[in-house]
Amino acid sequence: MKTHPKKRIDIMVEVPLMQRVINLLDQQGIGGYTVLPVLAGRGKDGAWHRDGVVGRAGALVMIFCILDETRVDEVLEPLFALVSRQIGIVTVSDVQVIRPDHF
Amino acid sequence: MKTHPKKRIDIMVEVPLMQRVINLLDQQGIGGYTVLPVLAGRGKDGAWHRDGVVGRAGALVMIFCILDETRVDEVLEPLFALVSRQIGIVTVSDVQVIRPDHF
Amino acid sequence: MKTHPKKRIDIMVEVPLMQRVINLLDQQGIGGYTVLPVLAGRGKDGAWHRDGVVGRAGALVMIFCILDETRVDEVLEPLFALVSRQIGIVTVSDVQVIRPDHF
Amino acid sequence: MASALDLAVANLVSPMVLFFVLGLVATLARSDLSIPEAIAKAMSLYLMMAIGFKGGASVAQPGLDAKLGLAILAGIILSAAIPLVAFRLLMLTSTLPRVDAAAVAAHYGSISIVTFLAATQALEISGIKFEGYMVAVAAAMETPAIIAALWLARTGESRMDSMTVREVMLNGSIVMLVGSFLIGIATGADGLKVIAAFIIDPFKGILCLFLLDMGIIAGRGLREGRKNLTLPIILFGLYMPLIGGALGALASWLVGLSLGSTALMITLAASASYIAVPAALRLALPEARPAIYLPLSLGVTFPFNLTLGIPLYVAVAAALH
Amino acid sequence: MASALDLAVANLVSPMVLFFVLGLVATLARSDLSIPEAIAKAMSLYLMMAIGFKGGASVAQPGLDAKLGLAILAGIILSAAIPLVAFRLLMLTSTLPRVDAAAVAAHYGSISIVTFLAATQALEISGIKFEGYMVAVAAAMETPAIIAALWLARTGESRMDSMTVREVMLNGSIVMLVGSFLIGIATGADGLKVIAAFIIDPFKGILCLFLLDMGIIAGRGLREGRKNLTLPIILFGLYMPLIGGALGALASWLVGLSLGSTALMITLAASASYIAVPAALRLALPEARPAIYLPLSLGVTFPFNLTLGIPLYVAVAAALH
Amino acid sequence: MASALDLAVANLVSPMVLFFVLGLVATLARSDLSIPEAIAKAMSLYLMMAIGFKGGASVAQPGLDAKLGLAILAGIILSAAIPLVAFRLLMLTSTLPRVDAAAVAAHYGSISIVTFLAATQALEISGIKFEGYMVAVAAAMETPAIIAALWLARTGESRMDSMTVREVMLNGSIVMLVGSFLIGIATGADGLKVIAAFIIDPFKGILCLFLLDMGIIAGRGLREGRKNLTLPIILFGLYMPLIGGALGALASWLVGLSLGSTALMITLAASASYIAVPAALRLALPEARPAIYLPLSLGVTFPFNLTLGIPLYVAVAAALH
Ligand SMILES: Nc1ncnc2c1ncn2[C@@H]1O[C@H](COP(=O)(O)O)[C@@H](O)[C@H]1O
Ligand SMILES: Nc1ncnc2c1ncn2[C@@H]1O[C@H](COP(=O)(O)O)[C@@H](O)[C@H]1O
Ligand SMILES: Nc1ncnc2c1ncn2[C@@H]1O[C@H](COP(=O)(O)O)[C@@H](O)[C@H]1O
Ligand code: NA
Ligand code: NA
Ligand code: NA
Repeated sequence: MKTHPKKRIDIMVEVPLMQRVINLLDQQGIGGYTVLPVLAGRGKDGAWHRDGVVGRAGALVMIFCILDETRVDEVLEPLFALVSRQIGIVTVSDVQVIRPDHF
Repeated sequence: MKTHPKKRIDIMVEVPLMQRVINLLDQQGIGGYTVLPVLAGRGKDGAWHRDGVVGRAGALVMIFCILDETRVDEVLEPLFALVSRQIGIVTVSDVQVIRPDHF
Repeated sequence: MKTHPKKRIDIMVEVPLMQRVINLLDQQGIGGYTVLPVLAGRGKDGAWHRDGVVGRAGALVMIFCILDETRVDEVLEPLFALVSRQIGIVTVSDVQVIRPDHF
Repeated sequence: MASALDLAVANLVSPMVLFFVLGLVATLARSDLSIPEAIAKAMSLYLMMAIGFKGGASVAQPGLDAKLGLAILAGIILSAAIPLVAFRLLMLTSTLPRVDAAAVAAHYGSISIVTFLAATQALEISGIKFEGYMVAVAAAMETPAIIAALWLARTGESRMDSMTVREVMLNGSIVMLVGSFLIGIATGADGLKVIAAFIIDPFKGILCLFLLDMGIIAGRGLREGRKNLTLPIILFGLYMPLIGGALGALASWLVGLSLGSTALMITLAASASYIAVPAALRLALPEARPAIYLPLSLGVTFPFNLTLGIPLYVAVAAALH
Repeated sequence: MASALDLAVANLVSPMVLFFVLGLVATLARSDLSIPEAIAKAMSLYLMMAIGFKGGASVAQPGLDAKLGLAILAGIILSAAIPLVAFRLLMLTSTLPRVDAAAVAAHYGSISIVTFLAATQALEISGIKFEGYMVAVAAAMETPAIIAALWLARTGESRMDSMTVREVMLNGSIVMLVGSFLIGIATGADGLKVIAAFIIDPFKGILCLFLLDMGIIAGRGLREGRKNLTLPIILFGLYMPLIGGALGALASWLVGLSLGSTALMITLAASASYIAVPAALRLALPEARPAIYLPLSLGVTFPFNLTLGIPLYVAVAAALH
Repeated sequence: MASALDLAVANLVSPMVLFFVLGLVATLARSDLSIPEAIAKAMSLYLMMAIGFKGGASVAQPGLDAKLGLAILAGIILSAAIPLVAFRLLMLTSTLPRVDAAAVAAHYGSISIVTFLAATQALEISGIKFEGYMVAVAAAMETPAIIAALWLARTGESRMDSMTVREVMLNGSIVMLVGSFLIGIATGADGLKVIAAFIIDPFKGILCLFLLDMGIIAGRGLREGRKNLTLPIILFGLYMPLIGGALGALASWLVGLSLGSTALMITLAASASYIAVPAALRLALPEARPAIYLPLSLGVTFPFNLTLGIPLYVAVAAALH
C-alpha cells in the first residue's frame, strides 16, 4: 500500500505548559496533535511520578504531531523558544502515512 | 548487540472501534499488539479531551503493533477499509528488535 | 533547525519488573527515561487488560529512553539479561533531538 | 401554578443545578477544573447502580403495578417515534445533511439517565411518588431510537451488524442499570437495607459532583460547538424536548400513569442521549459528525432540561392529574 | 444443617454475590462493562483500610485474646504447608511442568482478602462473632506460601533476592492492611468512631462494587483461561479449597479458635491469592505462566469459594463447636 | 498549657496523623503503596467541595460576622508580606540563587488547604468553634504571595502574562473551593442537609486517605529532596512556619478574630502551598527549581505543621483569648 513520508514531533512538556504548546501548534496551523498521558520519568531535573500528584505541577505529558517535513522548522523554532527554559524534551522522527492530505 | 529491522504500525482509533481493530489484527495472525491510553487531541474533526467523558464515544486510543515488513500491507489494506470512514490516523515507522522470532 | 541523531529504546515490561529496569538505566548512567501507561495488549503469552486489575502483576508499562547510539549496547545487553525471561518486548528506533547535550 | 413556580425556583437553587452551573461557568471561563475520566466513569456506574437497585427493590414490593408492561411498551414506541418527528423537523428547518439529521434525531428518541435522575430529585422535593419500574422504562427507551435513525439515514453501508447490536444492547451503562434493577428485585427491601448507606445516603452529593462534571462537558461542548451549531440547530435543541415531552405526556395519559411516573415519562421523552447513542452511531453511522450531535445534546438540551424543563414537565404532569 | 442451607441460600442471593455474578455474566456476554483501574485500586485500598482498622480497633478492646500468637503461628504453618500438598496433587493429576505446579501451589497456600471479607459478611448475616486479630492472621498468611513454592520449584536461577523479598513483604495491599490494623489498635474505639461513617457504613456497598469488578476479572480469566486450563487443573481449583479448608479446620481446632474465627481460618486456608503471589512470582519465578495460575485462582477457585465454599466453611465451623 | 499538651497528644494519635505517618514510613521503606492520580485528584476536589460548602452554609446563617471583609484583607496582606520576610531569611542563611529563594518564599506566603483542614479537625476535637468565612480567607491567601515573589525574583523575563494570571486565579482547586463556598451561601442550611451524608459524614475518613497520600508524596519528596535540600534550607522549612504563624497571630489580634478563627489564621500563615504556587511558578518563573521548593513544602513544612505546628497554633490562639 502506498505510504507517504512525514515527520513526527514528540514534545514532553510540563502539564502547566501544555495549553501553551497546544495554542502554538494551533497558531502554526498544524493539522492536528495528540496528547498522551505519562506516568513517571527522570531527567537532569530529577525524578517524578504521576501517582498521588494533586496539582498540575511536577508532572509531564507527551504531545505529538505528525506534519510535513517542510513545516517542521516553522514549529520547532517557536516551540523551542517556548520550552527551552522548561523541564522536558523534544524529539523528531520519521513516519509514513496513508493519507498525506490529512496532515 | 544484533538487532533486526521491523515495522511499527500506530493506529489512533475511536474507542468504539477498538475491538474491531483488535479483532482484525488477530485475524491477520499478528504476533501481538499494545493499546496505549490517549488523553486528548485535535484533528480536522475537532478537539476532544478524555477527562470527564463518560461514554466511549468521543475519545480515542492508540494501538500499535510491531511486525515484519512483509506483513505490513496485509494489515494496512483491511485496516484502511475499516477505519477510513472513522475519526483517526494511521502511521508506519521503522524499528529494530532483538528477538525477530517474537514478531 | 539543526537536529542531532539519537536512539530511542522502547521497553515494554511487566509492572513488577519496572523498578528493576529503572534501576538498571540509572546504573548505566542514562540521562533520563520516561514511563508511559499501557491500557491493554496481546502477545504470545496471551491478552491482558489494565481495567479492574488490582495487583501489579498481569499489566505492563512502557519505558523509553533517548540516548546516544554509542551507548545503546551498554544498555541493551544488561537489559536483555534482565527481561529475556519475562513477558514484554524491546525496540530501538532513530530520533532527532535539538539539545544533544541533554542525552 | 404557583407551586410549579416554587418548584422551578427550588430546582434552580438546588445544589445539583448550582454545581452544574459551576462546572459550566468554570469551563467557559477556561478554568482547568476537571474530573478525571476514571472518576466520571465510576460516578456514572454508581448512579446506574443506585437508581437501578432502588427501582428494582421498590418493584419487589408487594402489589407490582400491572402497568409495567404497558409503560415499557409506550416507552419503546416513543423512543422509535420521536426520531421520525425530529428528523422531519431538522430536514425542514436546518441545512444538515440527511445522515447528520438522522444521527441527531436518534439522540432525542433515546434518553439521558442523568436528566431522569434530576427529575426524580425534583419529585422528591415536591414529595411526589413514582413507580420503581420507570427505571426499566428508561432502560427500554435507550436503543429503539437508534434503529429508527439508521432506517432514516438510509445509507446503504450502515454497519448495524450483529456485533454492533450486541455492543449497543450490552453497553456498560445499560448492563449496570438493568443488572442492578434485577438484583434490586431479587434482594428487595432487605438487600436495599444492606447497601442503603452506600447507594442512598451519599447519592445526592455524588449526583452534585457528577453534575459538576456534566457542566464541564457541556461547557466544552458549547465552546467546540460554536463552530458547527447554526441557529436553527440550537433552536431545535430547545423546542425538540418540548415536542418529545408532549408526546411523552400523551403516552403517559393513554397508559394512565401516576403523577410522578408521568413526570418521569415526559422527562425521558424530552431528554437526549449522550452515552449509548453516540457510541452506537460511531459504529453504525460513522459519517454522522459527533461535532454536531454531542454539543447539541450536552451543551443545549441537557442544560435546558435540567434547569427549566424538569419543573415544567412536573407542572404539566400535575396539570394532567 | 437446615441453618447451613439457609445461610447458603441467603449467601447466594446476597447483593454481594449477585453483583459478582452480574460482572461475570456481563463479561462472558462480552459487554464492555468495566471498572477503571484507578477505581479498582482505590476500592481495594479502601477494603484493606476498613477491614484492617476494624480488626485493630476490636483487638484494642480490653481482654486481648491470648490466642492471637497461636493463631498467627497456625496461619503461617498452613500457608507454608498447603503448597506442599497442592504441589504433589498437581504433579500427580496434571501434566503441568514443575515450575507451573509450584507457582499454582503458592497461590493456594496464600490467601484472598476479598474471600475473607465475604466470609465476615456471611458471619454477620448469621450473627456470629469473630476475633479482630484474624486480620493479622490473614496478613501473616500472605507470603510464607511463596517461599515454600520457590523451594518446590527448585530452579537454580530463582530470583528471590533481598529486593524481591522487600517488595513482596511491603506490597501496597499488605502495608495498607497491616498499617490500618496497627492504627486501629492505636486509636481504638474512639478512632473507629471518628471514621466509622467512612469505613463501616458504605462498606457493604463498596464491597458489592468491588465484587462486580472481581466478576468481570473472573470472566476475563475464564475466557482467556479456556485455552490453558485442562480439566485436571480446573478440578484442582475446585477440590483444593476443600483440602486447604480441611487443614484450616484442623488447625483451628488445635488452636481452639472460636466458631467465627474457625470459619474465617478455614476460609483463609481455602482461598487462593491473586494479588501478592502473582506479583511476587513474576519476579521470583518468571518461567511460571500467569496464564495458568491467574485464571485458575480468579476464574475457578474464587467464584467457588464466594458462592458455595463460604457457607460450607461456616457450617463446618458450626459443626466443630 | 496542660490542655495544649493533651491536644498535641490527641492530635498525634488521631487517625489522620497516623495515616499520614503510615504513608510516609511506607514510602521511606520503599513500599509500592500509592494512590492513583485520579483518586488523589477526586479526593482533593471532594475536600474543596466539602470545606467550601460547609463554610458557605455557615456564613449563610443569620448574623454574618462583619469581620469577614477585614479578615480577608488581613489574609491578603499576610500572603503578600510573608514572602518578603521569607526571601530575606533565605538570602541571608542559604546559598540559594535569588530566583529559587523567591520561589520558595512564594510557597510560604500562600497556603495549604489540607493543613487548614487538619486544623479544623483539631479545633473540633477541642470543641472550639470558628467562623465559616475563614474558608474565603484561605482562598484569598492563595495567590498574592505569587505576585510578591515574582517582584522579588526581579527577572526581566518573568512570564506573568494575562494568560498566566487567569490560569492561576482559575486553577481547578480554587474554583472548586470558592464555587462550593458560594453554593453553600446560596443554598444555606437546607442545601447542606441535602448533601450532608456526602460531604460531612465520610469527610474524616476521606481526609485520612488523603493524608495517607500526602504522606506518600512527602516521603517521595524527602527521598528526592536529600540531594537538593541543604541544612539551612531544611531549618528554614521548620522555623518559617513559626514566623509566618506569629505574623498570622498578630493579624488575627488586630482584626479581633475569635479563638477558633485565630488558630486557623495562624495555621494559614504558617502553612506552605504545594498546589497553586508550584503550578503558577512553572509558568511564571521556570528557572526556579521545583526540586527545591516541592520537597521543602511537602516533605518538611507540611509534616511539621500537621504533627507539631497545629496543636501549637491552637495553644497560641487560646493564650491570646
Ligand atoms: N533521555 C531521556 N529519555 C527519555 N525521557 C527523558 C530523557 N530525559 C528526560 N526525559 C523525560 O523528560 C523529563 C524532563 O527531563 P529533564 O528536563 O531532563 O528533567 C524527565 O522527567 C523524563 O520524563
Ligand atoms: N497531525 C496529527 N498529529 C497527531 N495526531 C493527530 C493529527 N491529526 C489527527 N490526530 C489525532 O487523531 C484524532 C482524529 O483526527 P481527525 O480525524 O483528523 O479529527 C485527533 O483528535 C488527534 O488525536
Ligand atoms: N508484535 C507486537 N506489537 C506490539 N506489542 C506487542 C507485540 N508483541 C507483544 N506486544 C506487547 O508485549 C506484551 C507481552 O508480549 P508477549 O511476551 O509476547 O506476551 C503484550 O501483551 C503486548 O502488550
Ligand atoms: Na428522549
Ligand atoms: Na489459602
Ligand atoms: Na502561608
